[in-house]
Amino acid sequence: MADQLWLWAIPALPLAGSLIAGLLYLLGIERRAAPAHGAHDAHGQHSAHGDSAAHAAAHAAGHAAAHAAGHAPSHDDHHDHASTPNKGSAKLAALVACGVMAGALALAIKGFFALRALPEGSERVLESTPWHWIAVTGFQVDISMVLDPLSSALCLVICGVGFLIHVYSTGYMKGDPGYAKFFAYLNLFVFAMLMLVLSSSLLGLFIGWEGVGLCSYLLIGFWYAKGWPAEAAQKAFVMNRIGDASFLVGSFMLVKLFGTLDLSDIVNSIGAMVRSGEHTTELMVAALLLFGGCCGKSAQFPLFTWLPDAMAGPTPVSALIHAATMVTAGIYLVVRLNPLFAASEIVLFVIGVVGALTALIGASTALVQRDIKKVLAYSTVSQLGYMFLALGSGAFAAAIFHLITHAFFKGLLFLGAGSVIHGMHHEQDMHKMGGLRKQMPRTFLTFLCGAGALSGLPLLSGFFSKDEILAHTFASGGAYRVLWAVGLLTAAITAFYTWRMVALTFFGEGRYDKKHVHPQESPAAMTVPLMVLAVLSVVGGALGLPVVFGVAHALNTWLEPVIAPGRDLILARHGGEAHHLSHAVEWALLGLGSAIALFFAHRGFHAYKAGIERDEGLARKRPGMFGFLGEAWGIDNAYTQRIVQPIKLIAFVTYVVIDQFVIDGAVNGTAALARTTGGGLRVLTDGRVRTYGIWIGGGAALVVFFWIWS
Amino acid sequence: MDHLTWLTFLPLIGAALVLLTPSSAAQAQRMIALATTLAVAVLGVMIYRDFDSSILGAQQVVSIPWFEIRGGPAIRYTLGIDGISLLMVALTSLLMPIVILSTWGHIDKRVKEFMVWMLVMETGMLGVFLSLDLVLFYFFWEISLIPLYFMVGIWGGERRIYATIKFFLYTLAGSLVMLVAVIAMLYQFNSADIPTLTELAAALPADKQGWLFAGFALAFAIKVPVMPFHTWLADAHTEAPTSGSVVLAGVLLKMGTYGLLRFCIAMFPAAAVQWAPLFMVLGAAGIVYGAFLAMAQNDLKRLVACSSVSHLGYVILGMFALTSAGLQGGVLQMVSHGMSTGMLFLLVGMIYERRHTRALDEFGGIAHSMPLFAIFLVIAVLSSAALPGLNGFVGEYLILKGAFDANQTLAIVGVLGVIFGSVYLLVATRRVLFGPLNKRENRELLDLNAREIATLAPIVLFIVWIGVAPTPFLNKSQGAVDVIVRRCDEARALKLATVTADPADAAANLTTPTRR
Amino acid sequence: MQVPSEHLLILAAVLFAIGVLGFLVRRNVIVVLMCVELMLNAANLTFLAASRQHSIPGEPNLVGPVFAIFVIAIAAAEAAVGLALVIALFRLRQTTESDAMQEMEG
Amino acid sequence: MAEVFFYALSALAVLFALGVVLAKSPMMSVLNLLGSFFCLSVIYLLAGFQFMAAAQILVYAGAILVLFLFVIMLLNLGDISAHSTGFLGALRSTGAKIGVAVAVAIGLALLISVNLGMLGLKPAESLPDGIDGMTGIATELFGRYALPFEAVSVLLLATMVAVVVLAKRQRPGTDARKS
Repeated sequence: MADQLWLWAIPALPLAGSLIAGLLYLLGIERRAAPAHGAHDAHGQHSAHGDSAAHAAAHAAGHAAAHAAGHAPSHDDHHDHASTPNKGSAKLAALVACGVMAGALALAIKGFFALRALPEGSERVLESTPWHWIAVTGFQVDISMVLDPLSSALCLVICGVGFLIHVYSTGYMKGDPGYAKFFAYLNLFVFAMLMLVLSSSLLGLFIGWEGVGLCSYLLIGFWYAKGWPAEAAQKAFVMNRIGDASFLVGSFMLVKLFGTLDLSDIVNSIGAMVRSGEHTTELMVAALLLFGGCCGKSAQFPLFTWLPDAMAGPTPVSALIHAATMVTAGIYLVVRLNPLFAASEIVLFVIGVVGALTALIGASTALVQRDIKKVLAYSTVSQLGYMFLALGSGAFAAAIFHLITHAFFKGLLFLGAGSVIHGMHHEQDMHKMGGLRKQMPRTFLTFLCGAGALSGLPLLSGFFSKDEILAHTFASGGAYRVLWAVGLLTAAITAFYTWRMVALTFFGEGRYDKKHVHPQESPAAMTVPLMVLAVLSVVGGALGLPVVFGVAHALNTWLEPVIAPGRDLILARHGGEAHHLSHAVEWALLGLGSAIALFFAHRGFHAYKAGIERDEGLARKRPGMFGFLGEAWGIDNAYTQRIVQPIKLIAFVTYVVIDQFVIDGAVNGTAALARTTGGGLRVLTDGRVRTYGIWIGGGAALVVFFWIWS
Repeated sequence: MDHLTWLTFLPLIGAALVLLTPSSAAQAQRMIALATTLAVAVLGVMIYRDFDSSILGAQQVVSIPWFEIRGGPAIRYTLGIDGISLLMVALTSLLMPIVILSTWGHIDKRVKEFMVWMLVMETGMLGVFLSLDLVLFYFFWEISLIPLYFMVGIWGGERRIYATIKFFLYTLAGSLVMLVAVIAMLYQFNSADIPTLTELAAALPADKQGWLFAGFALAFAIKVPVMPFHTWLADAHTEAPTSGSVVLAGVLLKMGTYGLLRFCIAMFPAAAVQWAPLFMVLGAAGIVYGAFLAMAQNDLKRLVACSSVSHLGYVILGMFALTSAGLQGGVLQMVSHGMSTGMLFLLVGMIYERRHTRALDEFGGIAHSMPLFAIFLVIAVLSSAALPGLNGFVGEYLILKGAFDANQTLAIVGVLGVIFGSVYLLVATRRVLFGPLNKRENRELLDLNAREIATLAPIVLFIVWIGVAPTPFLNKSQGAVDVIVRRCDEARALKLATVTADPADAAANLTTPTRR
Repeated sequence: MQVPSEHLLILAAVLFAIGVLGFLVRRNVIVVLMCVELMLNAANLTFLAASRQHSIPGEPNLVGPVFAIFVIAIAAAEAAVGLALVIALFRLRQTTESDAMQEMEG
Repeated sequence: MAEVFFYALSALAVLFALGVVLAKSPMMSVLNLLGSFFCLSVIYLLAGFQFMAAAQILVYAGAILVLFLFVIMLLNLGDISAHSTGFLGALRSTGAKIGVAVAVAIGLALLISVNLGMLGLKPAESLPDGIDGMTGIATELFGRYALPFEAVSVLLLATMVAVVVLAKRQRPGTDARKS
């Protein structure tokens, strides 16, 4: 395994791009700096002698700029493209950002072919020179970039979809005052995501893990001036942190068990540990703790509530971070450490249950949303649940398959929604859309492809990946059959809400204010990425055609070296027998899936083709249920009431009662005691010199007498 | 003269120069102080460069007879540097020019006195970290206490007198207890040389170490401050001028943790092993408690002060885990905390100079009028919240990892602090920077000027540097920490041996913590 | 002179006691200062007596006289400062009574 | 002969000292103090301290007492006026009575300690007559005690400055506390 230094270039390119774009942003902003000398308005004497005229001028200019700035916050949402043209530096930043993405994509492709060039069956791994990050006696963290089939696949997705979204953003963000900043963040995100998938060490992975969280924070809060995006960003970060805390404890357990955080070392030594029968509980706890981290990052029950709020960010961000890449980090982690999770049946089942439950909650909530991005957000939660369902049933390759197809079609749907929102002057409420297929034909057609894939219409990419998951779950038997039924129900709901969304957005009468809103097709920078993604959404299923089709499952074969350890553990537990479904059953499942998808897609489309009456009727007839579903089963409110409020109360009590009253009370009480004693003794010191003299003299006499006496 | 003596007393020379200037020449006084601290920084960097990590004990030692106590030991002027003090000295000497530069903005009365106190304080702090003689150490320890008293008392905020007296009495109480312990040490062992004392004291049985340990520990615990003794900190920070807060958080508090490490743990390993659970509990409690306090604050500066309590809880938790990772993490966290909290105080000061308020609800949307300020604040907050890749993470991870090996429950409590830490920091950030810019005063805020950028940029450099490549820093202190860990392991083995009376067990215990 | 040193010391003790008496009883600050001088003189006498005790013929012990010289010098300084204070006090209060200075009451 | 002189001078010195304390007028106190110092000076001479005797006259009588006199004259306190409370007048307060008791106690304590023979003094016959030759004093002062000597000189300088600052009359229109 030769040193492949160039692997470092894959994450380094976006990082460099981010730094350059950030620098360009800093150069581009109109700053009103305080006078360099002395303190500011508090004491004018500094500026008074010397540059008072200049100071006054600066102040006046400050006023003018302040007015401009005062408008800006309310402005950037409905920005007028013509009135705020991007500066040259901002355009350059966008160019740099897209350029480094193209470079990273090229390197990812190079890496893919370099891996393919290695003989099949051997360990297909490329590793770079390590970076000795942390080293203390007894504990060392070396990080190198490792390209193996799994990370290569994800690299391609990240760089590919990432590149498309960068291009799309050049159109979508046009005219925004933070144009260059946006690209700096976006590039930084790609850097962190690549660190996450390429890192050889769990702690290196954690750099990326928290790094993507940070970028998510920054990008959700990109339009911070509106207030709620900043709150959503904060919520996302904190909920991720809850998961990360669990992740950290898991990593401590792994260090304790294996003495290292190197991922491949851990994977290689789990098998022996499981066979020896030692540390079974510790392994299980470590796996569950890491899964806790995944719940935060991948928005699984009970930590999923940040993701819908995260839609406050710009739409390309939702597409890239909150659909295609970051939220799938949890799936990546589980597959990366698959033997750890596969070592315990309980862990797998917990993952499966959480996945299925999340899928159901997400899908059912998406049913009644009015905001197009919220529909897609809950849909993402639900689809991520599917992926965890796959992991829970031991179908690691299927999870990655769905991850990839989902990246295509959900990225496409988000970008399409973004195109709609862009064309509708930042209207997101589907009740105020309708009939847009005529005005936005390209967006409409590509959106259809994405919707078809999401709802699992036969032969589109989502159909195959979802079907594979359901088939695996079915095949696992036992309690997994219940999970399979939940998955099937979710598939039905998914088809329904997807086509409800399509119908509400593109069909029926236009329900918007036609005098002021003139929907129009988006520029090419936005529609071309849509088309590319549409093609991928349609044909992406070719990566993993079912066995019954008689062709090899390309992705399975490719990922074989990575997923073999975990699969072998599961097989060993079942006495070496894999759950094989007969061809007949497989065909039946495929047929069932197609039928359900088609039927419910039809129902959803027809119910809403005409308009929004059905929503209104439902809200009137079943307000309780409508509200329950609309608020994601009331989980978010429960958190606010049961967790956030009590913590605020505890903090207040800690400060006022314990700190101020008890501890400081004791301190001040001591002081008061001293003061009282002193007050009593002050009679002795009347301020007369003679009195003090008497004290001194008397004391001296006493000392001498004592000396004589002894 | 040798480097260490120059380093320690150069600030005093600067102070004398400042004293020679006329009172009205404020700018000259500032420049002299800045030049002095810069010279000290250069000297500090030279000493850092010359440091040989392969030597375990003190190096570059200078020792001159000072005076003798009849019937007691000879007191010598002994300075020396080892890996732990090296990092502290580097932190001090690099932070001081920044602090001086920051005073341009908020010290405009009695500049001369302020600069003199600052420089005297630098001598005191450097002396504390460099002394290898117990009496000299105590001398510098008290020297460094006085300047802050005046800084808060003269240049402080509204309740400065209350804060000053509280601060002074608290630390003085601790110092006096320590004095008793110092005197006891001098007569018990008839030596004032710290390395000698370390050897002698470590050989005492656990019960005899206990009282001496307690005497030192109380003084240092107040200085750190460990949880129940923390109330002076918030008041002192709130009332102190910005530069005072930066020095207090950046360096002075580290004297407490440094003392705990150098005296309590290294000198009395048996007592440390015995009392470690208590201190770990206090550390973990401090983490969560400080975080809750910070959540309840509306005053931005007080919030940062409370976060200090939380962060120093990590240091205590890690150090008293008595493992290599925990101790190394603790040492690095001392440096990191100096950087990140120092930077937060600087930023709070900058915005206070502009708005003359620190109440969180007075702000909002400032990122729009002060974009550069926003960037720096976010960096400082992320560093404080221990984002991987920035300095705070390395220390915190090592601390928690070390603590996890020693006590899983407390480590998990410490991890909870990671969550709470992000809550109060992000909430404060949001309330200051984000949201609508709906106050007129905030709209007219001016962004950072070149001088302010110059004060912040070096800190950012180190925040990233330590975060990305901590190993060179860790290597410096590794030798000194290894010695301490070995002592503690021996003490633990001895304790086990006496409890179980089975030497085989003890030997097994001795080998486990050093396993890779 | 064949006087035993005890007698010198007794003289010093008596003078000192008289100084203390004046110091504790008199209110006039100037007189109080004079009484301090008296006490210092008594102390000087003690120093000299001690010096005399520790000398043997041909080998004088000079520590006593040297310290007495220091005492005289410092006494001069003390008197100067004390009197300056008296002047300042007199300007402020038009009196030299020590009871006029009672602001330092605890 | 010398012994008789000594005892006579001792008695005189004590009387003069009492005079300092008892005199109502500060002027009389100064003059009594002068007498006491003269007596002591001669006693020094008798005990073998020629240099100290000279210093006593020159510095104490010559410099310090003149300073006292000067101040008394300057403040015009020479006459017996309301400015001064005499010994008996002061004795009326309880504090002063306690003061007398304390002074007596101190005196007794000192006398007892001398008379108990705790000091173990050598008999007078073996003591030298001349002790503080100029050469010896100079050697000591500029040799072993050079540093304290310099410190005293600094002290005197500081005293000079302090006295000037304290006794300086404020120019009208300036506030002492702000300068």
